[in-house]
Amino acid sequence: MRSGLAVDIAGIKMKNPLMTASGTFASGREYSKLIDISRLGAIVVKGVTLKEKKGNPPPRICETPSGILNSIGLQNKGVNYFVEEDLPFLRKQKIPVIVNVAGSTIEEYLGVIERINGVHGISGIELNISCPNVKEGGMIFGSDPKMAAKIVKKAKSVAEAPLIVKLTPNVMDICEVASAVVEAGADALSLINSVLGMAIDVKTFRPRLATTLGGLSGPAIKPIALRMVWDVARTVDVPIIGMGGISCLEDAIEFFLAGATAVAVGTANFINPKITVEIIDGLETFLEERGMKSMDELIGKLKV
Amino acid sequence: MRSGLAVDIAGIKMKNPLMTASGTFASGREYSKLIDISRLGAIVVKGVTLKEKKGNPPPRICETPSGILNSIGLQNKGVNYFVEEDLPFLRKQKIPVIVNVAGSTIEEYLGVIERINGVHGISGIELNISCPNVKEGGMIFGSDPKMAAKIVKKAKSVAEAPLIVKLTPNVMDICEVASAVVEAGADALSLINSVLGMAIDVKTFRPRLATTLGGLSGPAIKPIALRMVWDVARTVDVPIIGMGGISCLEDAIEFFLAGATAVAVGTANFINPKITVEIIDGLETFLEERGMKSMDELIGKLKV
Amino acid sequence: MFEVKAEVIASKKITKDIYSIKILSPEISENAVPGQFVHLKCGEDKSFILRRPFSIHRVDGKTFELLFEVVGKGTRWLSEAKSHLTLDILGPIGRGFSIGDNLKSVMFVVGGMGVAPLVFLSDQLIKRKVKLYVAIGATTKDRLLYFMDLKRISYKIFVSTDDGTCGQKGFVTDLLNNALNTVKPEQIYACGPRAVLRKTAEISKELKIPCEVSMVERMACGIGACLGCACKTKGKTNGDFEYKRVCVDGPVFDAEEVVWS
Amino acid sequence: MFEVKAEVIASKKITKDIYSIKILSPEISENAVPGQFVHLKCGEDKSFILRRPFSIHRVDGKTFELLFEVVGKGTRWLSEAKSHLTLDILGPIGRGFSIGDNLKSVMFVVGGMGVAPLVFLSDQLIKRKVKLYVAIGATTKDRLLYFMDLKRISYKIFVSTDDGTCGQKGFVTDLLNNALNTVKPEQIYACGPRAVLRKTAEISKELKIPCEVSMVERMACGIGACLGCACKTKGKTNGDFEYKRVCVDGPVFDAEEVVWS
Ligand SMILES: Cc1cc2nc3c(=O)[nH]c(=O)nc-3n(C[C@H](O)[C@H](O)[C@H](O)COP(=O)(O)OP(=O)(O)OC[C@H]3O[C@@H](n4cnc5c(N)ncnc54)[C@H](O)[C@@H]3O)c2cc1C
Ligand SMILES: Cc1cc2nc3c(=O)[nH]c(=O)nc-3n(C[C@H](O)[C@H](O)[C@H](O)COP(=O)(O)OP(=O)(O)OC[C@H]3O[C@@H](n4cnc5c(N)ncnc54)[C@H](O)[C@@H]3O)c2cc1C
Ligand SMILES: Cc1cc2nc3c(=O)[nH]c(=O)nc-3n(C[C@H](O)[C@H](O)[C@H](O)COP(=O)(O)O)c2cc1C
Ligand SMILES: Cc1cc2nc3c(=O)[nH]c(=O)nc-3n(C[C@H](O)[C@H](O)[C@H](O)COP(=O)(O)O)c2cc1C
Ligand code: FES
Ligand code: FES
Repeated sequence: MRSGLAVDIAGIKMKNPLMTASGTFASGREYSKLIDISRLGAIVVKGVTLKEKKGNPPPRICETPSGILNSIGLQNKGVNYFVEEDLPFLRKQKIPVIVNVAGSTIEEYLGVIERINGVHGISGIELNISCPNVKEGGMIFGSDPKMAAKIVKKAKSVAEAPLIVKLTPNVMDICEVASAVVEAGADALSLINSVLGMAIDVKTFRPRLATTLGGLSGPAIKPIALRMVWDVARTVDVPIIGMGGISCLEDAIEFFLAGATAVAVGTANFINPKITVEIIDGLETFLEERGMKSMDELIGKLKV
Repeated sequence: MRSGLAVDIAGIKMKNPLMTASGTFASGREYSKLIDISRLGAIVVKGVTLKEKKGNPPPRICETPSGILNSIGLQNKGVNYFVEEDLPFLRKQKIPVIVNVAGSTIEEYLGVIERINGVHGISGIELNISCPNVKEGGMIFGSDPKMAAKIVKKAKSVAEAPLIVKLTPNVMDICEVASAVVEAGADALSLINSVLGMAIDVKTFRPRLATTLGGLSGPAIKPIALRMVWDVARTVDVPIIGMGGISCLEDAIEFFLAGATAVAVGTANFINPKITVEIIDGLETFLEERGMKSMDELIGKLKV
Repeated sequence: MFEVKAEVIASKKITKDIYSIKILSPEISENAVPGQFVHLKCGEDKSFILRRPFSIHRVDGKTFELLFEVVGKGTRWLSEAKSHLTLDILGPIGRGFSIGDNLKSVMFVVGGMGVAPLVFLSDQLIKRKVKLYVAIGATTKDRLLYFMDLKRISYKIFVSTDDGTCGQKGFVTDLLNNALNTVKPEQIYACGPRAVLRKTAEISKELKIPCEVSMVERMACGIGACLGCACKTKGKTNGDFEYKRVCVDGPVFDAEEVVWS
Repeated sequence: MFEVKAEVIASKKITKDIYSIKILSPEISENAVPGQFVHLKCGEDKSFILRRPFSIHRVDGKTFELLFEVVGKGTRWLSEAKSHLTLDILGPIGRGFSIGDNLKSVMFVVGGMGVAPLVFLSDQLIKRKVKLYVAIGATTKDRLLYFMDLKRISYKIFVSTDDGTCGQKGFVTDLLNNALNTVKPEQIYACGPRAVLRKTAEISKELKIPCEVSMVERMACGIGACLGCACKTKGKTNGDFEYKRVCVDGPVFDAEEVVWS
């Protein structure tokens, strides 16, 4: 791998800018049967809470035009299980591991952060204040700039690893939230989480998801995500991890041009498990063909 | 046509609930070469402003996964031209004509309304406080509940025809805006206008639209639109015109189940010019097969 | 589990809307056990459509078969797949049926398309000389798939159709109680709509016959990563529950483990 | 304008990435004039993809031809269209080239794929015995489409390629000034990339030769309703401008009408 692909997200050194989007890659074990996950720039694990969370009733998935709706509801076995059972496997991959931290109260978020503080093999924290699929916490925290700033400030005062804050698109002005959380201490931002959506089965007259509402992801939301990355990148001075609908090399490049320092692939993994490594290979060729020596020649280089 | 399809939107009597989405059907003349537009439940014309508006530079259109971005920018020849040149043709169709009213100041909106007050052949006004493609007015008015209420109140005090207010999805809580405008006198709501989005040409490193940002429409946004219709329908008591990505009978039925009294087809007209009449025919069969006697047996009948 | 590009060897229309397709893949065929499934990319290269899960219906050397019903765009596309087309397939996936070492007699409870994985299972049971009883139901006579084959290999077969065009009129579970008065299988395997599985679970619990059910749920990743395919199961302590993954913790579950409510 | 379901009669690969396709449609063929286009649904029934515009390349009785380059998913799909496939087409659309009644001599300025509508136009001009000059350019020799045909029917032909593999090295507009020193057409018709049209417009204005250009813009509806395909044109008063619709106000515009900046 050429060093030309290397990027740095708030001190997290990545050999390339390709990451996995939280919740779409679990803790990597499943995908490691199909790809060499040590080739990834970094892995972002499924949202982790202080205690086990059971998640929402099924059906939790439905397909929509160029997208999917999900309502997983942060099902996970809690932070202790993650540290004891999942992390040892991840450590062996020798790539940065970023923990997506979720909760329904500020205390819960802080509890998770405290538990992972100083734990070997964790390179960063992604503060998930944007999950649309839980009744408490999640998106509620991320929609209001003041609330978002408050939780970020506290998280920052506790966290030992770099703090990435994950933003929700379900707001009027994402820049306002972005500015507030950067002001409050966020070292980096990742965006976007899924967009609130819904689908109905016209045969049964029932919602297609048991929770009625769910989070829309996949190529359908790419134009929305790209717009937000572009807007936020011109507003704040911290690195941005761009995501939302990336499913091929060209999509990833769009996000770099708009100002993302790294990108994460989510839903597209479900269709093509090899997509992350294919994009890494493609990106290397892309830079080479254009004589570009580093990602800096691509990031934010949209011509307007 | 069976009367079973008939609906009433704030006194506007429609023989069926199929309408055209503003800006996608001009004033009907072009499509009348391909379909019998007198079969439509109602026609909503392109946004009309007080004076001529030139619109945005090209390119104004680009395709995205299951959607398109547009940045027309409300190009139109002004309300006088509309009344004198377009309306005579529309009157002959003997279907309700709804005028989409736009402007960059409150005075401009009111000016358009005053000009069309009492004009024969206009059945309703759709107040466009949600256009994402103009620098002034448009979405700005529709994003803030207070501002939205203010303009609706004034419009209502002037308007002689029923007042439909068209909402933007680019807000955190569309119900808040919906409640505010209904409180202020809106007789009906239509939603959603297009979603702010962006796309980049990775060959040229340039935005695909000359304006950089544009409005996303088409099937990609259907889950978002449906969620908003469902939320708003349970919040306010006025009829709702649902739109956003409708491209087949099943899509339309989803919106009815979610609580829309009528639906509008936009982007899908570009691909299949006959889609509106095909949905009308399909809907008739759908009701018949299920022994449903009126649209009331469908509207809002989602089972949760 | 493998990701393979595998060639379609043959494809056949069985009856209205029901097709079978034969695929060449040594990796999948030689590693599959009955009850497992494959996760298959439907549609042309660039179209964005989730993979679709299909039970492995039959295995023959380096090839395997799927049996499927056209219910939507994915299955429609698959029904048009011609010989030589290359498919992108993940598989074999999941926990299959468990076959006890000294198993002597079993009963299949089959609802509609549920027959698909049970044909593969029957092939293995017959090899082991396990005595097979079958209770099979479908909406109508034409949808009683593999009826003659199952009749031939089974010791006794019980039939129902919703419309009474063949066997008893009603659901397959309606005749299950009666059937289990006359025959005494050591194990039940059920596959079909949820209502059939649920009722079968009840009956087998009452009669204390071990029962395995093959669950169906909407899937995204199909490999255990997304937690999309939740099946409510009993937790470790009484009254507690846990959502397990149909794709890798199942699709076959012990009927007692599933929380049916 | 009609919406027709029309059958593909033949399809042919011309050179790398360039195809022609022949379609049976009396409605379109019999009503088309040179410069008009069709708006064509690419992709399978349910896929959501905007129609794509293509110039009418040639008309023969009840059939017409398109000539196109594969540049993306729509044209890729069309390049794979086989005989007997039914296409969903809107057409003929737009304002074509105007041919003055007593026109004696004209010059084509052709850049790359711009040749497509000019072949149809040349057929009509030849019938009227108009003297034809051609200035044609392409990136390289292989992309000089219809070069031999144009050479045969034209009185004089001027050639350029970007890489110098045929004719003068450079752009077609580089040789236009020289060409217009030697020949004096009454009318110029230009079709090709915007830069070619723009430069041709400049030169023809200088030389006071009437010039028509065929504009290209992204289209959605293709029938004049969406205002997506804006072309900046001179307004009624000095300094003013107006966005006209390429689909129905064009695609052919008087070069003087267009605001090129
Ligand atoms: C483990 C497993 C094994 C399966 N084995 C078979 C098999 O052997 N043969 C067979 O015909 N089918 C099988 N199915 C169901 C099959 O996956 C669906 O019929 C298929 O995914 C439908 O795809 P589609 O694009 O045609 O339909 P879609 O357009 O996606 O949906 C059409 C309708 O089909 C139903 N449906 C779609 N997907 C599923 C799903 N994953 N689970 C339940 N219902 C669904 C829904 O009611 C939906 O409204 C299996 C499902 C699972 C989970
Ligand atoms: C009036 C008119 C007549 C045309 N006649 C012909 C013709 O005879 N032969 C021919 O080969 N092409 C013609 N074109 C261009 C043709 O429409 C596009 O090449 C085609 O739409 C591309 O579709 P796609 O899905 O393959 O590419 P896409 O995947 O949509 O785009 C690939 C690239 O092609 C370019 N492109 C796509 N659409 C257009 C467009 N509408 N205008 C300009 N550039 C575009 C862009 O650079 C884009 O990045 C014409 C265009 C117009 C407006
Ligand atoms: C099944 C699924 C589960 C997800 N779980 C999480 C999660 O636990 N935490 C989180 O921050 N985001 C979660 N997301 C959101 C994704 O990380 C990502 O932000 C979003 O899906 C947009 O990217 P995509 O379009 O590439 O999928 C989840 C998305 C999906 C589809
Ligand atoms: C080309 C185009 C022009 C539009 N112009 C207007 C407009 O003038 N006024 C308005 O209120 N909405 C306008 N819209 C928004 C549509 O009316 C509709 O709200 C939106 O496109 C979502 O519906 P759809 O997905 O069916 O297209 C326009 C949309 C498109 C695609
Ligand atoms: S489908 Fe993703 S975990 Fe089962
Ligand atoms: S493409 Fe719609 S007006 Fe020209």
